[in-house]
Amino acid sequence: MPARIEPIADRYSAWRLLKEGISGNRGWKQAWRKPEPKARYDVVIIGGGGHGLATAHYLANVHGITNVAVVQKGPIGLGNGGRNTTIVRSNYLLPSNTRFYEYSLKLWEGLEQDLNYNVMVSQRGQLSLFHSDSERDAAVRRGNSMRIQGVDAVLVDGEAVRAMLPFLAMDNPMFPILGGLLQPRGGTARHDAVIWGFARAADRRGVDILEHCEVTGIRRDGGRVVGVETTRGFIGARKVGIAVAGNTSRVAAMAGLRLPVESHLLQAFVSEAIKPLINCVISFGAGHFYISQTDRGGLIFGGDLDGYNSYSQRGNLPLVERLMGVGVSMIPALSRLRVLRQWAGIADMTMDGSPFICRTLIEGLYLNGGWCYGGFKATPASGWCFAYTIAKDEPHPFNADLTIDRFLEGRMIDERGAGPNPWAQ
Amino acid sequence: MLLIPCPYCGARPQDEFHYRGDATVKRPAPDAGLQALYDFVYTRTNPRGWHLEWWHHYAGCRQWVKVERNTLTHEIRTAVGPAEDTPQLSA
Amino acid sequence: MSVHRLSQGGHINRSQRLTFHFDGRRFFGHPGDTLASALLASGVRLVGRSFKYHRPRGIMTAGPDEPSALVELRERSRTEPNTKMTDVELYEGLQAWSQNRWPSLKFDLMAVNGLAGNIISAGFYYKTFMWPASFWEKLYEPLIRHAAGLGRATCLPDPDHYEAVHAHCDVLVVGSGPAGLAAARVAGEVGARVILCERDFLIGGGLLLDPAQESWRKEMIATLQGIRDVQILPRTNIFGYYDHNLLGGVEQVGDHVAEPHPHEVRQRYRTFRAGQVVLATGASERLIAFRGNDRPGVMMAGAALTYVRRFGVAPGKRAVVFTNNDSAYATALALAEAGLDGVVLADFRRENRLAAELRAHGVDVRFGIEVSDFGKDRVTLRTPSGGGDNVAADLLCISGGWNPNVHLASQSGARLSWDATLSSFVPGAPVQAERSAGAARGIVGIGEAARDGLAAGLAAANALGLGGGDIDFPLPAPEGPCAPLEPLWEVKSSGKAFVDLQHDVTVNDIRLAHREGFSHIEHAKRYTTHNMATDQGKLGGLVGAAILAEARGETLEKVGLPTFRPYTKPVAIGALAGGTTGERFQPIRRTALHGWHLRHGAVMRPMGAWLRPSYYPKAEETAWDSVSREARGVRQSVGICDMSTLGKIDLQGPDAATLLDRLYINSFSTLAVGQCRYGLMLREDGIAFDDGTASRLREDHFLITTTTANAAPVLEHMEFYAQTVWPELDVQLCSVTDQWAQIAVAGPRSRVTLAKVVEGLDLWAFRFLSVGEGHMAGIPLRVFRISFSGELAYEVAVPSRHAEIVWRAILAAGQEFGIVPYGLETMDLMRIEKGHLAASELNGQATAADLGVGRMMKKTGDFVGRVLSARPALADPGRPRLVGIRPIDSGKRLRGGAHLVSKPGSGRSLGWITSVTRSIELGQWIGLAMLENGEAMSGKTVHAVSPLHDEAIEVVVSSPHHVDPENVRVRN
Amino acid sequence: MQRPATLVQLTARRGQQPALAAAIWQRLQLNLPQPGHSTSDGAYTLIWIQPGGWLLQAPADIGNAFSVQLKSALAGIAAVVDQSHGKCVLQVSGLSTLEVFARCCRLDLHPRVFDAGRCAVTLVARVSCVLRQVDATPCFDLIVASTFEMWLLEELQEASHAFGSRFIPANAVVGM
Repeated sequence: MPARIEPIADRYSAWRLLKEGISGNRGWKQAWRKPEPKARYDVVIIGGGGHGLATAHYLANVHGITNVAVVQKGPIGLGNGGRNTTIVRSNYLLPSNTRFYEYSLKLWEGLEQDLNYNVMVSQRGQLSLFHSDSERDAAVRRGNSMRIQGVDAVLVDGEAVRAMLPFLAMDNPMFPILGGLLQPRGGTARHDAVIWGFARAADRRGVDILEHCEVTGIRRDGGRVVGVETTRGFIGARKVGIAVAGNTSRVAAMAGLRLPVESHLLQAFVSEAIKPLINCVISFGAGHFYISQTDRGGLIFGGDLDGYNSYSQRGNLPLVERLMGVGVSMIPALSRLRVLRQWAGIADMTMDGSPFICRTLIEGLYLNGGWCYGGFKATPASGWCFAYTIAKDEPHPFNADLTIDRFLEGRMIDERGAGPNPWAQ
Repeated sequence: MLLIPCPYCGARPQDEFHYRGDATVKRPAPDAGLQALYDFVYTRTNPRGWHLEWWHHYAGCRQWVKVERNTLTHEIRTAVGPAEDTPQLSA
Repeated sequence: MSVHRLSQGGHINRSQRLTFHFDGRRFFGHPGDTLASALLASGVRLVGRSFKYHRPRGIMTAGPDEPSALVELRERSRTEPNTKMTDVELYEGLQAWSQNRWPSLKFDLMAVNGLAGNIISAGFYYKTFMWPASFWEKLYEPLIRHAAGLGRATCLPDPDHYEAVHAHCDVLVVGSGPAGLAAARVAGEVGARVILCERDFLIGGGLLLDPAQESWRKEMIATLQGIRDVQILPRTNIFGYYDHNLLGGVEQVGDHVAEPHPHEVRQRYRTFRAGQVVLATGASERLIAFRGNDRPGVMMAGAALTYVRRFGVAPGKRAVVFTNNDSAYATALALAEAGLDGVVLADFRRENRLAAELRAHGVDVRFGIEVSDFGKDRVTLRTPSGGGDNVAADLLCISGGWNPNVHLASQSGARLSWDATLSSFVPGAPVQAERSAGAARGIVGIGEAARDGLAAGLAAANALGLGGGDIDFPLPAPEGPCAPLEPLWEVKSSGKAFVDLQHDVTVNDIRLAHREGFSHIEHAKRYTTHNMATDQGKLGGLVGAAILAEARGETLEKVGLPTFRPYTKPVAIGALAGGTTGERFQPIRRTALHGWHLRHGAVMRPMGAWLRPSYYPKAEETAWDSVSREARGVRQSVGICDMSTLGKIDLQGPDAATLLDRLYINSFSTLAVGQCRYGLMLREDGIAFDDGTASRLREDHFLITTTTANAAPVLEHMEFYAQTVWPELDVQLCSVTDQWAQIAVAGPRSRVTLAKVVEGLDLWAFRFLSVGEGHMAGIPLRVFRISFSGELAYEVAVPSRHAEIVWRAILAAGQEFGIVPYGLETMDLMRIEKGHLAASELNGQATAADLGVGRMMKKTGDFVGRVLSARPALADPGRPRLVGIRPIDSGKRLRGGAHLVSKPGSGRSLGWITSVTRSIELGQWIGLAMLENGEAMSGKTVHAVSPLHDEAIEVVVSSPHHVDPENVRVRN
Repeated sequence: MQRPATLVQLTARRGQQPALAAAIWQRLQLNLPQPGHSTSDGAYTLIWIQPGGWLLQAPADIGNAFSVQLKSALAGIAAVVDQSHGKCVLQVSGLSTLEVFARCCRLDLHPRVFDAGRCAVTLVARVSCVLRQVDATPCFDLIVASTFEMWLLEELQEASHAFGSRFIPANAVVGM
């Protein structure tokens, strides 16, 4: 691995904070530069979200490929990277998913030191509650699958759940809480910090982050990609990676690809800040509801998709009504707390609920997408595997199954068993 | 709560319907082969703009209604019955 | 009378006194007060502490824009943290506490944070707390979490009630100021159905601040109340503007009393589907950044005017009014009229024609002045030339101009456009059927706003085809043009000048964000947390943007504002749930025999929307005692079970058989009338979808059953193919799930039992997989000879209202054989013994072949799922297949969800256990499992491991049919 | 707990709608109503429920024989399915009726847009129901799947809580 070339003077630390604080905070540099595009790069990553920036970081820091540009339509990190519910976990059922997300969790665990940026990974535990015997069996199957693969998982019975979270309504007539599957290493991270941390780390290694640079076309020469047309001119590239969650179908279409993807709305909510109430991440099987509390004190929660194709980033009330109904049914004390803000992201839903990190039919063009609503926790491993795939022109074992071909071959990775119904995945 | 203009029942709130995705794909003939079925089941244009889509009026007249809706603005401009064709889609 | 209460004026009822407590101290106020006005009347200045630096804070505003004056309202299960005291209508017995301070409001130890202000500047936490890594969760984060947050929440359930109400109208008017009232009236008078929503408890908006308009306000309200199709909703805040002209609001029905009336809700969630919307939401006054602009005693000028004119409160003793626009002149005048000494009006501009009038009232009007500091009872005034002057004042009113409340217009999809006169954003062209009116689009003056509202109301009605005729009613006189505002965002000086008071964001934080590259408005917002507090940046949002614009060297118009999203003001989660919580969370479905089950002690279990009997314990029986007794009863004699929840679909028409042939993997056109057959449906992707039976009642009439969970999805699936893929087929489908109750009678004595009940059908001639019609005492019955238990069994369908009569008749008939009612647990036990599929196997991941029913697939002809089920990986014989398993040590138990491995400790799972039960027949645990190469593994030994339970046991693989694999009993 | 009625679902065979209309006219002297409408002579009511599909509401005491006769009369013309046990009819009337429906139904039932004779298949209390305005007193028939009857009665009770309503389960008439 090449040595990190980071100016010592620009490292973040408590001492530096103190020194700058005393001298009026005049010495801080831009977290990432605002360079002009070069004519050519070895690799152009389309998409300055978490995945694109992580890819650039690992290309530079793991594979030594530093002549890299990340191009972003507007400012970086304002897509799903900046509008998710910040949960990190690896409690998946199917081995292809478990090993990928577990690698991601391991990267999360060392990310602050790797990036010299506090992304506030907080492993306060992720608890998935079940409400019936069959849901319990499914949770046991999942937990055992995790444990067999060396991932932490603990089955918690109803009494233990009650002791952990005394504010839960355990005895709803239709959704009694029988217990939960706990991943102690699950938790949250600060979403914006992840973007900025990857951006800063990639920038310090020479990656050009080109904001306000919208890709309008993918130029090909025969069967091979040669660069991207952008609003800031043509940018040549030996290899182009697409990491544009929310717009995967549109950008892929620029290269003539049609994907098994639909774009859907996912809403999220934050309450007013309150003193600590909920320490871990809780998710409910009843009507799909998950909640955690930020360090600032707001309760962040979300649930299902709005359920129809949309690029609008604005949600509607049916989901809101239902979600609040579940929330208060499960945690009655939520009732008098106030929700401050709601927003929505565009989730690229695939036909089996699992993503793509793969080569495409076009030489030099790589695809990272279809993260459904699980993209945030995947950020480091997604970047790591995508960087590997681009650098080596072959998939890493962690993403070998995450191809588009899997549907034609019948190798779906369908955690929920919901089938080719993206709105239900 | 979107208002879906059911061609039979009139404008109805979205919660009377189940959304069921792209209505432009047609089930191919039985002998059309794997690729054709694959495209029918899996491949989607997923446009940012006008989209022809199924809404099943499960709590109303139980028809599979074909609705033309803009995925960026959520505006709806036409809706027809299950076996009818809509006016030509345009962007 | 309290020290600061004026002797007259305002919309309060001085004849009645209300007692309340703040931080344990007793105070008095009057009906018409808010908590804030009552405290101000009592001379309370310090009411809260800020988020980060714990700086002392007072009351800044007179409405929901309030950033500082937050309290914990009410106590115990009714605790409401972070309540804006400016938005709380006073009631008798009110209890409130200040928050985010320790040990007390006056002496807060956390205020030490303020000393470290330069170190804990914007985003400081991203740069530290990284070493050592393990300390984050253990030390740093708990400290941060403890220090952050504002009020404390209760852990107790909310005792109050909520409901949802859905309204429709032609014209929805939001806001009841002059523009809103005029819009509502004109629309109402031309015959539109109008709803007028006002977030405040009084109607009138800005009219409430001008005694001269009182008669017009009253006349307008009275007129509106007289129009039949006009509804006025006070205390109703519209929180969001959604698609297709749907707006959401919350009516605070019972927040102005100590406890809601017993038959009334606390809050009412309302939706409004409007033909046209008029947004008359007024404008919000904005801050000016300067040193000390957050101290107790600083108040927005419009708020000060409100306290004087509406609440009859003098919010201070000596006041300075600092402004860059005309609106604060009314404040200075009102303060002088209220008897404050030496009111100074510091106008940043050069001159103003209004000065003479104010001077005549004793106001010291000074031009070209800015306020550079506010210390303890002292305002520092500064001239551009650098001259200074200190003025004693305990009240500093500020007005940096007014921002139209464009929140809802922006949410509706309208772009905002820059208005240079106002130095603010106004709504641009509408996208949905809405228009803004009055101050909400920058119109200044009450008369002007009323005229604009009238025009907007008329235009809205016209757009709906209503109108015509001259609608004319008196309007307040226009005020005429006012002098232009001169933009002023910041008075530069050292020290902390705030742009976000609640989150303690200063101008220096914004500049630091820019230096570090967080220059886009959304980046700056996220990096500094500006605008993210409970007031969502209503006071200082534009000021922060202006500081950023200056740092970037660009116009404020170009920098813009962060996206407006719901909620216009924070909304109780319980209100949005609208009462559909707890037992009312989702519809509950009950079979016709529900009452009988309850009367006979059934333990009911939810299953989807249904409640079903799980088992029927007798006194002292454990669950397993009951289940094993029931199962033995069936296997040895006869049992009876309510199967009514199975989906039942009636298919008629000449092409019914053709449709079934195309939907199931097996054929039904070959089924004879009077016969039934088991069938399996696939999804189009080749994965098993649902199983059930189809019975041919007549040549062109079938009845199919589905699993309980898939009743609705299967009907929808059939309708899809019948309506859209093969519309040429002549088939009529409908659900008859509710029409027929279905009773399973199972066990070796089922035939003799049933024969005593069913007339008109010879059960001895009635073969396995037959369907026939009989009757009992005139009640028509459909009898199916099918079996889910593996025993000789029948299912009797009976029109549901007669279900209990027939059920009891069967029980009576079986009494001599010891007939037992059995529930879901026993049913599950027996189907696992028999190896029948249920939801744990039909989980959306298995193919027909995986489930051992691939042989049923017809060899020719199209059916749903055929092509894709043949994809290479799905056709792979190595895939997990359904098998039976049982522990080698018959004393061991099995667990659903355990995995099968070649040896304990293996990191590779070969499959998993889908269903387990203690077998009655075999006297040990048995299970069904999906196992790689399942068929080939029969007779072999694998290990069932559940690391979650720290268990590993050896199991032997078998056929899934643990009991009667030859199917002898059912054919008996 | 139901308000007794005989209910029969009629679905025209492909292309047989005119024949169905003729057969119904001959038997009942009622026209097949258009979408969103019903026709009634007081004893018999025909309610449009879907394209080609109607619900026939007949007196309760007419008995089984009625649907059997109808079946033979409409053989080859329509699918005739007895739903007398599958659905039940609740009647909601009184001054606060619209206020109650505003709490459990999202349709606009204002008399200007939904007058006597109008009907809709829609969600009431989150359950699919047939809603028909009998007359403008206002009085509505609410036809619901019998397994949801208890749910619906509970929800109507809840929705009418604030109106001091009387609730008579005996014949399931909710008066406001």
